[in-house]
Amino acid sequence: MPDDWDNRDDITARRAAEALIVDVEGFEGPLDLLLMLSRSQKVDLRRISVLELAEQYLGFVEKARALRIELAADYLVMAAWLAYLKSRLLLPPEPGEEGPTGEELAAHLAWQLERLQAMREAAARLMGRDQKGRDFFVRGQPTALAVARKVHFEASLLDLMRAYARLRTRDEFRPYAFDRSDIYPYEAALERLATLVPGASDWTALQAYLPEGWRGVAKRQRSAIASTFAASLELAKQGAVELRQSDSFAPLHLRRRADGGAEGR
Amino acid sequence: MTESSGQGTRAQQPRDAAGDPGAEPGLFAAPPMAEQERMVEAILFACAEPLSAAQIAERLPQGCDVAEALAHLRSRYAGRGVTVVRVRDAWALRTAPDLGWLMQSERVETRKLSRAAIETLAIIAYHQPVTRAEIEEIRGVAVSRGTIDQLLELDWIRLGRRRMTPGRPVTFVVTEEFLDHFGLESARDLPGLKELREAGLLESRPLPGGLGDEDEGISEGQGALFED
Amino acid sequence: MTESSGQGTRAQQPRDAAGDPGAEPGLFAAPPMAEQERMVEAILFACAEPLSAAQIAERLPQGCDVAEALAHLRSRYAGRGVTVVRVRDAWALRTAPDLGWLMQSERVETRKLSRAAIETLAIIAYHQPVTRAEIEEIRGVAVSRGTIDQLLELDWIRLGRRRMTPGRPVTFVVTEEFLDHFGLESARDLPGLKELREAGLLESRPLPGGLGDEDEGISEGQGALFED
Repeated sequence: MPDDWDNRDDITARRAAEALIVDVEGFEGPLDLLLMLSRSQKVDLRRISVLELAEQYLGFVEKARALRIELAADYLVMAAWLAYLKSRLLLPPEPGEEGPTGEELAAHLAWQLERLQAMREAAARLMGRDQKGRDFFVRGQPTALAVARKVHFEASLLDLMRAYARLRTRDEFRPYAFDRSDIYPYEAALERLATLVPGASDWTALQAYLPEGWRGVAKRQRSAIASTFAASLELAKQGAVELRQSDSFAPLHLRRRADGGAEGR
Repeated sequence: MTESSGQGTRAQQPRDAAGDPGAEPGLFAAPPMAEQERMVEAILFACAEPLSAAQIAERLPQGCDVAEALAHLRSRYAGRGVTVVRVRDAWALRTAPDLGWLMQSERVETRKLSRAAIETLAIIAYHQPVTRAEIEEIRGVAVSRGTIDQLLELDWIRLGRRRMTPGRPVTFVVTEEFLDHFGLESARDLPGLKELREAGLLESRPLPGGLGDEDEGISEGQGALFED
Repeated sequence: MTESSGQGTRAQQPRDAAGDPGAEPGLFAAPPMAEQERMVEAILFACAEPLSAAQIAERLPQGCDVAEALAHLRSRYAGRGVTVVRVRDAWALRTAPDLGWLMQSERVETRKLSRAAIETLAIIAYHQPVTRAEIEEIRGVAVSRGTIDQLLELDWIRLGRRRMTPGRPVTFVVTEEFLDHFGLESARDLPGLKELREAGLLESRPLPGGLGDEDEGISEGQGALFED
């Protein structure tokens, strides 16, 4: 094909083709280029020779290669497709071959070019119409239609009363939160009890071991008893103390284990 | 387009001649009066400023009689929804003064009062006269100026007497309009807590999520602004 | 937004009567037609944007026949320097296009649109609703983001409904502003639309034997090229 191209005696066509190559940046993609090339056939797009067009395009790509002009990938994709199309157009179809004929593919390409051309013309006609701000005008001093926005606030007596009720009863419904200040931690109880145990040679009520400031106030005392009790169980398990309770719910007593926990229970 | 050629013609030739209408009268014959009137109409319509007769003439082909075209236009628009008015030495198209009300459209939007506003209003109603600090104490959050303003604007609250305490803070009371809106004879008719509870109004306690705090957050520092 | 509430106000009093002209005819009688026409004239004059009949009606006393008033107004302004134009279902006053050259100083210089933008606009107008992939297929080249952005910014195109095909691509359609700008009553009035349609140039024809023209989703970049 390149040879065909070079052998053409139509010098103007060659010049045009070279100009095309130089201008390749100016094309909006391969379809645009094809449309431009198709003009050289000087026929209605409906009667265009797609074969000839394909050859022109492929020649263009060859030429660009020879001139070491880099073409964007989509130009090459189109070239590959056109080469395929050309072979379909030139070679008789294999018997039993599936798919569209070369003519169908060619017709589609011609239709695409025609459509692109039609859209170009439509765009030109559109831009040639009278345009606002150029050919016709809106009122120069539009009185923005004033919109007095009046907001009517709605509130019923019920809303009012509910709001008040909500406010006044807020404290009754304080969400539950752990109040750390009234919690006597188990770790603290264990540490405290462990230090006191060596002196506890006699049975002493568990309550006696509660820390200062944790007696009297019910909430705090309960927490201190619970932690101290848990600590006493831990110490009993370690064999450091013995526990005694005379009856259910009777006071719990504890003392140091005489043998220091050497023997099992 | 028409315009490029049109204006080209215009600018060049006729200006000089316009100054001297007697000269070469036939060469650049002015358009017919009906056309001149149309032109003046379009110019006045499109122009942002009122234009003097001279300014209009400048835009028209030469040989036009602006005064006559204006007179025609004026009578054509007489009594219409749009009229030709004279503004000092200039001319403009304006909507007829008697139709100004059409340009004002009032949109009434119904909106729910914000939670902050309704709570503030409730506190004022139940505790009036009440100071802003007291309202804040009861609500447990600052009361934004916007909230108070809104209630004042709605004419549901007004300023009461200043409290005779240090700083002489203003107090708020509810208005007649408030009583009227909420269908109350007096603020004393508002049910008390016990009655609210009995009426089951307190059971809706756990607030649906999200209902809270809409504008309470905004109420940051501008409390200070309000002190007057 | 505003309409509904606006209607609300108006609705209070007279709408009911309007629906049933027989009822209490004297109470809320609509103004005489000449007056209605004046009112519509004033409203259209005041507003730079096209107004729908409903928007006009909202501003008029109830019982007015906007359509009739508009018809009278249109014929009154026919051939004048200012005319009543229709944009879809809306109406506006515009200077007559043949007088554009008089308004050269009012001309708004618009940014020059690129060829890509103009073609893309035309494709959207003639093929709407159209996906980006379809635009790319027609132009044979990827649509740059700036092109679409520019058209959106001019308010000449907007997003249409998503196409119910895999990937649910967005579509583009032209706006009322586009129609107004190009002096079109509707997209059906686009020049040459009928001929293009008859020539089959507005249909989408898959490439014979092509693989899946369905996936518009993949057609990012030059994949769009002839992919179907």
